[in-house]
Amino acid sequence: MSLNRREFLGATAALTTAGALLPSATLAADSIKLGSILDTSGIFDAYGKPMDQALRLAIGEINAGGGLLGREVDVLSYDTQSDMALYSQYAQKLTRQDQVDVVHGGILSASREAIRQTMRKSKTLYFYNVQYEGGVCDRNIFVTGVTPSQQVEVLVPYAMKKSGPKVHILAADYNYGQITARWIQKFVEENGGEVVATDFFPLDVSDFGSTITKIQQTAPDLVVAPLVGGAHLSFFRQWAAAGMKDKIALASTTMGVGNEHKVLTPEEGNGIMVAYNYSQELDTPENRAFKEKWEAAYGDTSAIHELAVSTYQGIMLWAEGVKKAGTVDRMPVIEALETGISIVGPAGNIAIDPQTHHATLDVHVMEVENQGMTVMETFNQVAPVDTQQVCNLQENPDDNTQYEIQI
Amino acid sequence: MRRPAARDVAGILVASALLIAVMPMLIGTYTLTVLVIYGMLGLSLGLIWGFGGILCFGQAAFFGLGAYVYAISAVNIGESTLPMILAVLVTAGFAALLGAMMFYGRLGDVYLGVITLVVTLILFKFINTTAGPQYVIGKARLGGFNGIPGFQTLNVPGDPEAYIWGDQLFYVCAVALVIVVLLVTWLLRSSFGRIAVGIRENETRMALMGYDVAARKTVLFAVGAAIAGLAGALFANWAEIVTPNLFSLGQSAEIIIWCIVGGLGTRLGPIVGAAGLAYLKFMLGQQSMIDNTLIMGLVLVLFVLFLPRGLVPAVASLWRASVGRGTRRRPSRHRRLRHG
Amino acid sequence: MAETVLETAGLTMRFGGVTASDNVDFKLRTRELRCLIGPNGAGKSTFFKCVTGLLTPSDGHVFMRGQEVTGWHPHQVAALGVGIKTQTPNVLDALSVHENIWLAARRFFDPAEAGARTDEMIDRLALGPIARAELGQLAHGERQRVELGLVAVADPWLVLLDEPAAGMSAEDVERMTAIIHDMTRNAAVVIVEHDMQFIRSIAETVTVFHQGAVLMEDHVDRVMSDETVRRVYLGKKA
Amino acid sequence: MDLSFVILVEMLYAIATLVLISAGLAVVFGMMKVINLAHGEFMMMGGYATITAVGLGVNVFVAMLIIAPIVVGLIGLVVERLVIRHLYGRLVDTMLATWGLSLVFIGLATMIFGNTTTGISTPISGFAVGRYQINGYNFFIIVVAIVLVIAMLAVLKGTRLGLIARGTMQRSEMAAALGYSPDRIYMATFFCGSALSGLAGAILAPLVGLVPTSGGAYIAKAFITVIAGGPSLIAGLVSSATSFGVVSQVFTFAISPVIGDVALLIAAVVLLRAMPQGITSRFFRGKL
Repeated sequence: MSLNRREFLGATAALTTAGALLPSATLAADSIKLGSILDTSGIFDAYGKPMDQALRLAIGEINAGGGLLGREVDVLSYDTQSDMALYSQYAQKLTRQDQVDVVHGGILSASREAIRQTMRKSKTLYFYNVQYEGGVCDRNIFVTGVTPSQQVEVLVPYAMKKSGPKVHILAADYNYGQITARWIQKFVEENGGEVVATDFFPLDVSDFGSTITKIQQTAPDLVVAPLVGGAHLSFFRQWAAAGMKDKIALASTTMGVGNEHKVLTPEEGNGIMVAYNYSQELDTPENRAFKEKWEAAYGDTSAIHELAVSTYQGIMLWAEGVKKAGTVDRMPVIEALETGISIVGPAGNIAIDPQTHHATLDVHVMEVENQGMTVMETFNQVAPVDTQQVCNLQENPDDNTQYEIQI
Repeated sequence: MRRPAARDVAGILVASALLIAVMPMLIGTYTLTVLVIYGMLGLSLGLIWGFGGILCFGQAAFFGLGAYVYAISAVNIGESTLPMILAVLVTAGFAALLGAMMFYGRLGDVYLGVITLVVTLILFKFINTTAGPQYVIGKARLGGFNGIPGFQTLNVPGDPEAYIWGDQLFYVCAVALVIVVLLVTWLLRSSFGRIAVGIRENETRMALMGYDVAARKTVLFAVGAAIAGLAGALFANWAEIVTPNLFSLGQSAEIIIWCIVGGLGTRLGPIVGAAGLAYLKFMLGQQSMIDNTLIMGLVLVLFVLFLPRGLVPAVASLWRASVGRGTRRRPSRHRRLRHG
Repeated sequence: MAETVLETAGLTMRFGGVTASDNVDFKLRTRELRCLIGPNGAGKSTFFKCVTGLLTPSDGHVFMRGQEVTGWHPHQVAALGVGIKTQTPNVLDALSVHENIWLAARRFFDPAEAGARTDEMIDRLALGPIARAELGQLAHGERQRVELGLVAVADPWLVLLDEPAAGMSAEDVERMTAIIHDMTRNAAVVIVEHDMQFIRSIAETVTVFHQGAVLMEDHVDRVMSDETVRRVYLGKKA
Repeated sequence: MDLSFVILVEMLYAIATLVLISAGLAVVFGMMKVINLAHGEFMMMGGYATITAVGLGVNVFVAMLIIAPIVVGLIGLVVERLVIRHLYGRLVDTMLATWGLSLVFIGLATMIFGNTTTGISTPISGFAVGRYQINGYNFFIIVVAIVLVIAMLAVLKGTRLGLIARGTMQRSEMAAALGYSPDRIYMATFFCGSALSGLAGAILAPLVGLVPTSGGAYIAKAFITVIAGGPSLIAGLVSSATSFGVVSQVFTFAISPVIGDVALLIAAVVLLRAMPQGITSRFFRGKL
């Protein structure tokens, strides 16, 4: 459990590359500049570090293949240290001083909202490669992560079929959790079930003893728990410790996004039902190739998670758009992407939905098994129906809102 | 402090004019703006702690409150002038209530620390739980953990379309800081300021002289909070989003660290400490070798151990020693130690 | 009969099971100088603290110039025009002599007037050479003198001094005696003291405390020759 | 019936947790008048020590009850020698320095263990009370807290060490008069305090997902509990942990965990306003 030598070297290498890249004068005049803005330290770095690795892997691959349009792609990356104020600062730096051609990054919704307007004002194309609550409607942004409806639509019927109609929801008390809880409610009811209770927990709650007692009072057949972060991981642990695991079924739309299932022991994690775009256990040639490349670059594939793969796919989608547009200029690239460009990534086929700038992708219903996620059922090309309800960029190209989707 | 007032004011004006002219050539104005705002926030604690002896563990509460009040009222009003004023007034009013409760209760320093800390935590926890649609003030959704984005930012008073942003925002913030520094200077030179310093030195004596210590501490506390509130409102304009993190204990900790590093009992110290450390943090974000929290922590420990007076007083006495001029005034050593 | 400036009626202070001040009735006329004596633990200081508002009495009443001030805060008592010096030196260590006295004067006068009175007081106390020195650097006697100065500068009509002579040199004591006599021209003065030498040199009427209560109250000479007082003192002091 | 029993256990568990997380801080504050704001990080390190030891194949109870306290105690010893001892008698400075240390420890833990959530599973399984399942580990925590309080009482009352400790608590010169160097006693106290923090962190580790910043969640609660307890070490600790534990659990069950937390904080403000010197300045005076 000490600082892994390879990580150390990796960090040093990253530092030297970043160091070499920093003074913008040294950049080759004709290189394409890609800005990256991620929390690679601080409390969100479990999400951010693998995303950063995925981003560098993708760019390395592009450059090894001769770059884009014959030009090298250079990465300018900033660590926001899990501090929202630094997002604004680095966003300004990327757009004004570095004048990058595209920015990939942002993890929390708050961080995305902190920089989205800066990107829009400065006319810098922006990719947000994270699973989030949905509803952002802005022609300048592309979102390659899954949204709640995409997960819930397939997860809830599966989980209810396996357990029963009475559902208790435990959600993280912020935007994502609130919205996801409403989607869960909708799909539970559509599938003939009943939500017996919904509880919200701020992200720093780590004692769920009383909650577990409460759940037993409502006696549901299924608990759906879109809980987020380190503190909330305690729930899954305390749930198992109380001996509840074999009594009431458990599903989640978030557990595993940051590889949380690898922290839980098999006894604690096994059987939890989830739905994502990616799983390390996906048995496809693309995923095998991706894992090999990752292993060659970083030595160990255990860090790969949903968000890392989203980032990788986001870069590849952007690269595809640039190729199609024949330029890195913002509008032609947006228009190219709006033709419904798609790629086949480690998680399968992923296409840009022209109406919302979100992604149509494969969603897999999985069960946690021995610290891995075993695919139980796959739904191909699920559209982001939640955002589609509120957002139509083809009709309103000037829209610039994050809608709260009313259900 | 007994230098002639005119010289003091002239010095401040010349130095700040120079800095405002030169700094944008060295650092981007966008980053400079936040350094100026943090400087103001540092000064707000420096005033009540360094000159009033009130160690507030929750200065971030006032910073966050200022930012939230601004954001909420800006969403509702759609123009920035009144929200700026509200941000200052509401924060000051809140601090006055809190201060009156604490100071009339004759709480000791440590207890004061606990209460300010707890109030910050309550605000932080409360704001964090407001993600649901039921938490609305007028047209403004509180937004919980994600905060409030997309409010009206600073505009020319009366003209909501004439945004003040970018370089202009920097100049507005810089001038605001200069005005605050001048106000603080005036305050410290006035009877009120001299009495505040007296209270810092010995509360009992000041009470026995007939001064209502609790009332005066409350007022000073509110003044400090008002400055923090103004800094918060400016920050909201700069970041264009407010999040509960503004209330976090980490933020409070940073403000205290700025004051210690810069130097208590001076006006310049907390400003220099704030701007310097915030810039250091910004620079550290561009490397990934050493964890930044570690560096901030080390800085604090080393300063407490080896330079408890802070940078500015230390440099000032070095300067005096090397130049060998000026009055031989004993620098007030370890001032805050007495408040244990 | 001159006006009564300070009066207590049945003043009682209990700490847990201990009665430190027991049903004390006390009267002080204007411009009177009164010493409170008694062995350690006799309740002098408790009485003093109850009068000045540093403690809130458990029972009984305190009146100043006929106004009830029971349970007032020290600053309210002081604001009436009462000068108070506590047992341990209470000065502003990091500030200069001038600033110390000025702050006391400023409470009752505008800044200019306060400045003038401060300069005058510094002259009267012969503190001129050290007027700009910080209190923290001064000798004990000098600090005591400054504290007297900041009590006197506010022109009080009632002065309460707790052990002003403690730890002072003979020369300092002499100077202080002069200052106190000076004060009595305008003010009634109460001195809590157990230095008999000093009391003999300054006092006329003396109130003797014993076990929280007033044992006797009489002219200093008669008190000093009283058998009971001697026994109480010697018995305790030995 | 079952439900009320379950709620009673939850309440005892909440009190026991507060006692555990505050004990280390209380010892150091009560004896040395030092507020160790790195207390939460000491707990965090106790957690990591346990997880690392378990990862190396050590029995989980040995890791929690023996290894973690010793490791964290030793870290505390180093901290005391390097930093704290230069700052005795300067309460505010020690708070600031230990705050700095807490950041250093967070940074170090991040560099060594990374920011990924880790943890170990609970070593005691749950069991049923009527219709309800109870976390068996809760009982373990309650028992440890009771044993801890009794042990502290026994040491302070019954041993020579306790006598010296009590003497030092009253006046620091006392130890010198008894022929012990206060320096040594402070060192030993800080070791014990740190070890207790480590123990608390270790015992709570199986219930939570551990990250380097985990300590922050505890320090505020511990700080409030200790300060509200007032001058008596054990009576203060137990009485304020009980008041806060009951208040927070009542509101947690009635409304939600967040309201429970907020109720605890508001109770602290009210309590300190009513009794500015803490509970034991008014009640249980003169008790340990």
